[in-house]
Amino acid sequence: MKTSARDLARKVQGIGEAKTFEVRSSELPTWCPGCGYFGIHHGMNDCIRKLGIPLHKVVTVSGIGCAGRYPFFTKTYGLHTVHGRAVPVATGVKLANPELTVYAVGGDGDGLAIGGGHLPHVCRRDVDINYVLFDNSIYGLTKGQPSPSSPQGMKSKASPMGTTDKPLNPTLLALSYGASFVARLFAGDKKMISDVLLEGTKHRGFALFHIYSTCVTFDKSYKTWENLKKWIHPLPETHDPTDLRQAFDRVLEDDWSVGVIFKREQPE
Amino acid sequence: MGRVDVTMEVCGMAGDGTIAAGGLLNEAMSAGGFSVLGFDSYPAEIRGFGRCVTRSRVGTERILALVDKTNVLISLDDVQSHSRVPYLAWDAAVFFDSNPPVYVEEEMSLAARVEPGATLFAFPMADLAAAAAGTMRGRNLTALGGFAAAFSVPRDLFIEVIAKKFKAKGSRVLDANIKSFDAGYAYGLEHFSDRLRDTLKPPPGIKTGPEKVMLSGNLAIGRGALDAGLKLYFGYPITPATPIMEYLAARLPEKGGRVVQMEDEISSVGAVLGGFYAGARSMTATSGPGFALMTELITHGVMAEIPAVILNAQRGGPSTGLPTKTEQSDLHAAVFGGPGDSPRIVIAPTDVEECYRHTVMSFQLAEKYQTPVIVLTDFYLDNRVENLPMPQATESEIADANEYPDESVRGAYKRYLMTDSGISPRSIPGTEGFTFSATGLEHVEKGTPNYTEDNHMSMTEKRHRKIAGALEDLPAPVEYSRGGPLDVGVIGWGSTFGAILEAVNIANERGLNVGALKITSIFPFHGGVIRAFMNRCSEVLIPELNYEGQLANLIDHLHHKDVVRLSRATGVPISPSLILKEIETLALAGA
Amino acid sequence: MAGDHVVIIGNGPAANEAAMTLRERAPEFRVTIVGREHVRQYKPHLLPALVAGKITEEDLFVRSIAFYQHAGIKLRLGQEVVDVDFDTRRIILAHKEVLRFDGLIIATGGKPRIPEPLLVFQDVMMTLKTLTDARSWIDKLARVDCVLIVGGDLTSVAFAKTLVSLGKTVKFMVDEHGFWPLHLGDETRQEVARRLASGGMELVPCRKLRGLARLSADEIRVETDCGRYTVGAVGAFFGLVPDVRFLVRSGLYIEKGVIVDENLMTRYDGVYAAGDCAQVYHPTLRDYWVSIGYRNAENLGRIAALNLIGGKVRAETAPESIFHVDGVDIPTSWWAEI
Amino acid sequence: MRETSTYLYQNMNNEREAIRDVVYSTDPADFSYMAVNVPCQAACPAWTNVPAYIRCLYESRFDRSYEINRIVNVLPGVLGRICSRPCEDKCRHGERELGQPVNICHIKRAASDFKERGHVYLEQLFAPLGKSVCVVGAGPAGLAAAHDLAVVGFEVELIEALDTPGGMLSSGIPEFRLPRDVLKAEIDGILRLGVTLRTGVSVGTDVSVDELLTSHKAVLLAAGCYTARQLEVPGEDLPGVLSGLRFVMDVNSGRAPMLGKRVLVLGAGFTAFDCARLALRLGADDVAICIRGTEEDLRVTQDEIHEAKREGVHIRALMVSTRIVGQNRVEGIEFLRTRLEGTRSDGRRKAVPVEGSDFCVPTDTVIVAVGQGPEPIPAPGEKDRRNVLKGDPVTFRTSAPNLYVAGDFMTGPTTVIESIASGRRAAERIAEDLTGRKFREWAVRVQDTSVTDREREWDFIPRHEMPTVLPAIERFQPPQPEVEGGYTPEMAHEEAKRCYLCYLHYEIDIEACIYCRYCIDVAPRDCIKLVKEVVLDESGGVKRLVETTAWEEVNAVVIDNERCIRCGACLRVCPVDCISVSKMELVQRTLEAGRD
Repeated sequence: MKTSARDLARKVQGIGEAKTFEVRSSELPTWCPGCGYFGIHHGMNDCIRKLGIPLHKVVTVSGIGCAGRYPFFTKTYGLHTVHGRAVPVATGVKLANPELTVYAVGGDGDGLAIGGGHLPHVCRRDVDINYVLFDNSIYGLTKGQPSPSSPQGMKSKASPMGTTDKPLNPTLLALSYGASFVARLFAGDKKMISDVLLEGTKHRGFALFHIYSTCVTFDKSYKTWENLKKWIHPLPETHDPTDLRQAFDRVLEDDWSVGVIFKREQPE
Repeated sequence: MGRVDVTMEVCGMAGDGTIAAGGLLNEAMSAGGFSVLGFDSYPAEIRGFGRCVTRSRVGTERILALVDKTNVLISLDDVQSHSRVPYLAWDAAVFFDSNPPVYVEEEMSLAARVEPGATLFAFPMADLAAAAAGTMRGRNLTALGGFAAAFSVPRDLFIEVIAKKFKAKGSRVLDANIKSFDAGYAYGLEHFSDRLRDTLKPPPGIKTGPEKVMLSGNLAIGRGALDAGLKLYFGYPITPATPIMEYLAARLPEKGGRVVQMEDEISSVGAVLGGFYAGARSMTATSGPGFALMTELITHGVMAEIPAVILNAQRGGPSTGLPTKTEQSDLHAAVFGGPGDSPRIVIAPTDVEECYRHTVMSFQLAEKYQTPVIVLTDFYLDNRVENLPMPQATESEIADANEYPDESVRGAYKRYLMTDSGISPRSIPGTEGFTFSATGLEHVEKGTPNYTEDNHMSMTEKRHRKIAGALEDLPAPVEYSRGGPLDVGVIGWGSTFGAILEAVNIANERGLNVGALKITSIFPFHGGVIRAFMNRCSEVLIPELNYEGQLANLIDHLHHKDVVRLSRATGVPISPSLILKEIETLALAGA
Repeated sequence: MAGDHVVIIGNGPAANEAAMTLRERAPEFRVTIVGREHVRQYKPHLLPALVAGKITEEDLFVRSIAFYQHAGIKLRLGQEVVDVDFDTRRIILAHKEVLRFDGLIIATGGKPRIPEPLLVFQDVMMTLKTLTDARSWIDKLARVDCVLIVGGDLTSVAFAKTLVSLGKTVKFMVDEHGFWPLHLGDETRQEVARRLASGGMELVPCRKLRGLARLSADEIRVETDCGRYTVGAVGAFFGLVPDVRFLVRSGLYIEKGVIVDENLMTRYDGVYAAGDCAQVYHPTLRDYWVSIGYRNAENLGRIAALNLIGGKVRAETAPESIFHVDGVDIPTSWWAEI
Repeated sequence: MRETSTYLYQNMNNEREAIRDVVYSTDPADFSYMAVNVPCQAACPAWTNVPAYIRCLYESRFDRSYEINRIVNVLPGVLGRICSRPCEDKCRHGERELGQPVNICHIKRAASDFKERGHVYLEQLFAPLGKSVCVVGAGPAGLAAAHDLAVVGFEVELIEALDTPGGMLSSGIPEFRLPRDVLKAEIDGILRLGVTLRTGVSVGTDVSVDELLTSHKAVLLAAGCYTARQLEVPGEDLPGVLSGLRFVMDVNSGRAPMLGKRVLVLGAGFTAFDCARLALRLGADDVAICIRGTEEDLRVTQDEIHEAKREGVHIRALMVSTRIVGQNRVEGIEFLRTRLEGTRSDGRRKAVPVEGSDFCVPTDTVIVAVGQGPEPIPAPGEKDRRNVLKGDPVTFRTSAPNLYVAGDFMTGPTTVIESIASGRRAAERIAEDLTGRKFREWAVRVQDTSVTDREREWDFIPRHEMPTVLPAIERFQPPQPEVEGGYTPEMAHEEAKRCYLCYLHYEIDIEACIYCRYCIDVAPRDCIKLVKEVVLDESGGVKRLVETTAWEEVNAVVIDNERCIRCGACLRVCPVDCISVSKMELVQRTLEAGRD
């Protein structure tokens, strides 16, 4: 018995009083039980709560796919737009009212396939939006097709002989597009998501959060929970996020380190 | 023992294995020698949320449409099954789990809602599965086992089907599933002997054995494309068209073709045009939102006179709409979508057999009339399964229909030569002496850009003349009636026509004089034939699954008075009984 | 009775008569019948005629399904009550449903009694109480010619005659528990035996059944204290015992049946028992007795319903229903444990 | 108070294995947790660690399983046969929708049956104290007390009035239920500790309590209950009316009386059933047990009722005897019908006579087994109105110094397991009073494990019924065999699989949980809840989990240990490994290093 009944009661009461889940809407998330997106959902809610800004000053723009359902599950403003267009739509929202804190949310299909064309331009413009890319390397809502971040050789109903295309690396793309804030995270570690997201949100300019997650229903071989927990490790302490070259070296040789990869210096 | 006509339903929450169970049920009934029509409706969510219902109608005669009344309900989630109880026939058989995880109050209990005429078959599905195979995941098969025992369906009908479906998943999964099924079957034999049902006993003389094959609309389309010598498939995942890409991904490579999952729908149709331009039969399949993205390139195909085959599996719209519900609301977009006067060929199959036929036909139409051909299906057709003899395509149906330029013009070849039929002989890149540039700009016969008034006028006429000429190769409307004047004429297209024909047959059996007209060529359409039919009807009724009455808008001018529209935007197929009610009111009003 | 939901457990004569009475006298109540069998109410005493092929199953039924729907009685067939919580007034059904009630009438009737020493042979013996039993008899009789009837209660004599009329050889063994619950004096037993023999049945003189062994699907070896036989089927007819096992330890007072006062009320107010499952104290017998017979059950069902809605009707206990065995009068309506 | 220490543990291949970071807790919250979550152990008067001994038997470690029983119950083989099994009524596997309870008692017997032939009893002996204690009565209570006193170092003199030790076990219970060799072996297991046994010595007549008090540091009176309670109805002294206990003792000692054809037994406990079943074995033709209430009020196990009926015993209910009639010997009993009316103070149901319902039942023999009471022994100290020494239920002291009472002698007739528990606790108090030191202490041992030890399909294994001698008639031919044949090793192993191992505790770490509800998705019942608040009881344990269906009110996903059947499904699927399992056992810890 790790937590005694008294600790349990105290913790549960603490969560209630601290309004830990104040950001969460009354809609029960429709993701499959066990989905990694629940971890991201927690991390983001926690970050938004810590921001301390009123929820009606936050807008979440989302694309199509499992990740696209995100706005329904938080009490902020939401805009569930068409497939792949979360980032351009979010740009419109931010420019219309810069006071708003704008999150763009989408999956790896939404962001790297149909929406892949928009990433370079939002980086170039350095629009102050926070783009959270849920990367589980599969199309979940259409039941298991490979996505641009699926590994070569991945077998699925749409690629019975294994995929032939090489996967994209969104973190590397963002660095090469000149994004001013790039972080990589893991859906199973809701605490790091909350902290890094907070830092990124406060960063003025475009911030990309590439979050590794898993699809419990359709991906039984690649990004399973077991594998992710084995592969993912924090960035070494020595990593200096302000040094772009070091960021490139880190990302080129190590796919699975998580934390703030790059952060352009900003005058206070 | 005469006709067998039983409608069965499996209902559960997403992730309970409802669709898989429905599929196995259809396969087993087909192997049992019955005609089968099955249709799954499921939520957009994947697991642990939303209602899944698979409906199958099984009979000794060919099944035209699903009916309202349900004779067998297999519930894998009682809360989701509540809404299915009103559709139960008075003497229905209801199967449900007698040991759910939690106790249920009266208001939430399925057994409390069922009428006394129905017979309950409550048994511990999850426990039996867990006891037999160590996990309750196989409880949907345990449910099928109980059903098979209660209706005395031979066990090995199901075992063969289960073996076929799970063979690829390895012996451990296959073995667990067979054990789960047998647990239910054994329980049924032992406990249901006091209330066995014989409504599924095949009458003597029925041909059993699998010479029929189960095909869904999607599989028929994939098969049609394969048989027609498809070389390149470019696609992007979108419900409900994805299964076509998945079918071809497994089979096209063996025939020397390739399936490429592109990054979006624009790149997909672009690649199709590039493919056809360079002489390879190419195709893409999508749904409403994807089709909208393809519009510009489709009109480019019209202007540049490049063949293309685009299948649009319509779903509830507009925009993201109802991804897993059915609708016929893209007709306007298919016929008129895109800038400029851009005529193109639009055809719409009405059942699984025609899904195959129209897919095969679309390649020759595209090549002969050098135009994008849009095949309109919808969710109720793509996901419907019917068992029928495997359709075949003859040599002539798949031969290359492109008109190649004559040797005499080598070196002085005009790609867009003005001809009476409007069809200009088309050379394929790589042929010496026939180089040309196709373009989306208005152009003269040689293909070079030209915007003078006369040229635009004559080129536009050429393109319209060409498409109008396609009418002779397009399937003419088919009439189902006793001929002569009719009280009511029901005109329909796409997946709704099955229900129309069932309603018309029943109306005629009840002594009314009613006829049905099936339209499969949506554009260009056979105005003369339709007008003649309309004039013989005192009332014309057009039921379709869209709110604006899009087919009616296309053809109502052919009738000397207003047509009656039955326009439904419900996301579920129109039932024969609804059409029948409308026919009877019209017929009586007329009389 | 506070609230308006009356639940009746059971679907026999007592249950249905109670439901009809409630419908007439208290239209504002919601009435639900919960029956374990999958078919609507039928007359069990016509089952021998069904086995004899004289009538069809349809003739057995008392009312149509539509009758209940028009009368606004919720009929729930094929659903079994497994427990009743009288503190929170909730019924637990076999498929884990909780059904709240305000008024409750327990009318589950009787089930075939197998004396404890013979329980071990239960699956070799056949009984005749439900339609399912009748169907299995019809199925069995198509394959066997010789039947042993053990025990001897109300239905056994009628059934034995049916078997004879079907041309079957019938051995009749009046077991030590014969004509239970009655205690037959020896001369009445001889008189009955003589009458049975004259009806074409062979009376087996033995008193104790030692063993039953199944040789094949349709062949059973019988061992008694005075000989050994091989028969096609063995019919167990030891009378009925109230079908109230699910109520044991529920708080109700249960001996053989549910013990009720003279108004058929159990120890909980608003909870009544009627028909073959109820046990009422009989002053002249100085014992608790169970009424037997279709009309008694109907009568008690009505009384229970009337009392539930405020009546104070006494269930008279005059043992008037007599059981005739070929002219020998055997008062059946009281209960005497031998 | 929670204190971490290492615990020496005999593992699968019987080597000593040290396991670090084991926590011993005496926190009331942990005790209240155990009382609710291991219901079988809580229901057992001796607090037998049921899941542990069933798990050992599953691993075919019969010796270890036997020893776990023996720690708290010095006669495992005996109790495996005749215990009243309060544990099985509370077994979680017996909850309504989960099926039948585990046959805990039959497994206990299997452990005893299949332990090694030359099994060496494990004892943690303490240094001799050089003090002697006298225990009067070698029944279950006396034997247990004698054993424990010897273990902690006292010289023990055990005095028994009858010629063989065992008390009710040897004289009161028939051999077809309890073979004597099993009893003797286990009594020898006690005597070998140096307990000096003197039989045939009746305290109060052959030797006085005062003499014993002078020659010993303390005297414990555990003489049980041998004076049969009377019916107090006219005609009770007629020939042919036998006292139940006397009848059974006579049969056991070979002096069985002659019985008539018809026998009526009055009484509702084990003695009444023993009398009825013995009567059948002595040739009676028609035996019936008459009780005031109904079958529900019988104070015996369901198996006992079933076996008795199977042998032909009739049970006649709702009747109370008013008079025994007969000229020069008994010819019948006059009864009044009774009516059930509410419950008495002790929780039993009240049956009141119905006026004018008198009737007579002819019979040849009457056996009265309506309970026994303790026989007054002349001794110092305050006595109750029936002249029996009064004992304090907690300290077992009487008003006389160094004089203690225990077992049925103190409380009146209870079950065998209650007597053993009472004897143990008395020995503990005596040891503490005489040495001022506590030798053992109850604690909750908490040990983290990653093992779930169970498969889900085991929960559907049907309960194994005890094989008995059939047909029943063969039980009557001498030499009357033991009716229960005992499990085979395979049956015991299969039945042991059915145990949910409720000492396993599953919990979710809220901080790491991502509320993905995967555990709820695979849960076999409503054992994992979406919780708004956790309500504690006074001891600090969980009283109630306040559930909520509104998603925004969900503060935590909590495992409801009371509903959890320890199937381990949640632990296997949890994506973030935030579900942990630990073994929580209610054990007795020795406070001082004992000698091996």
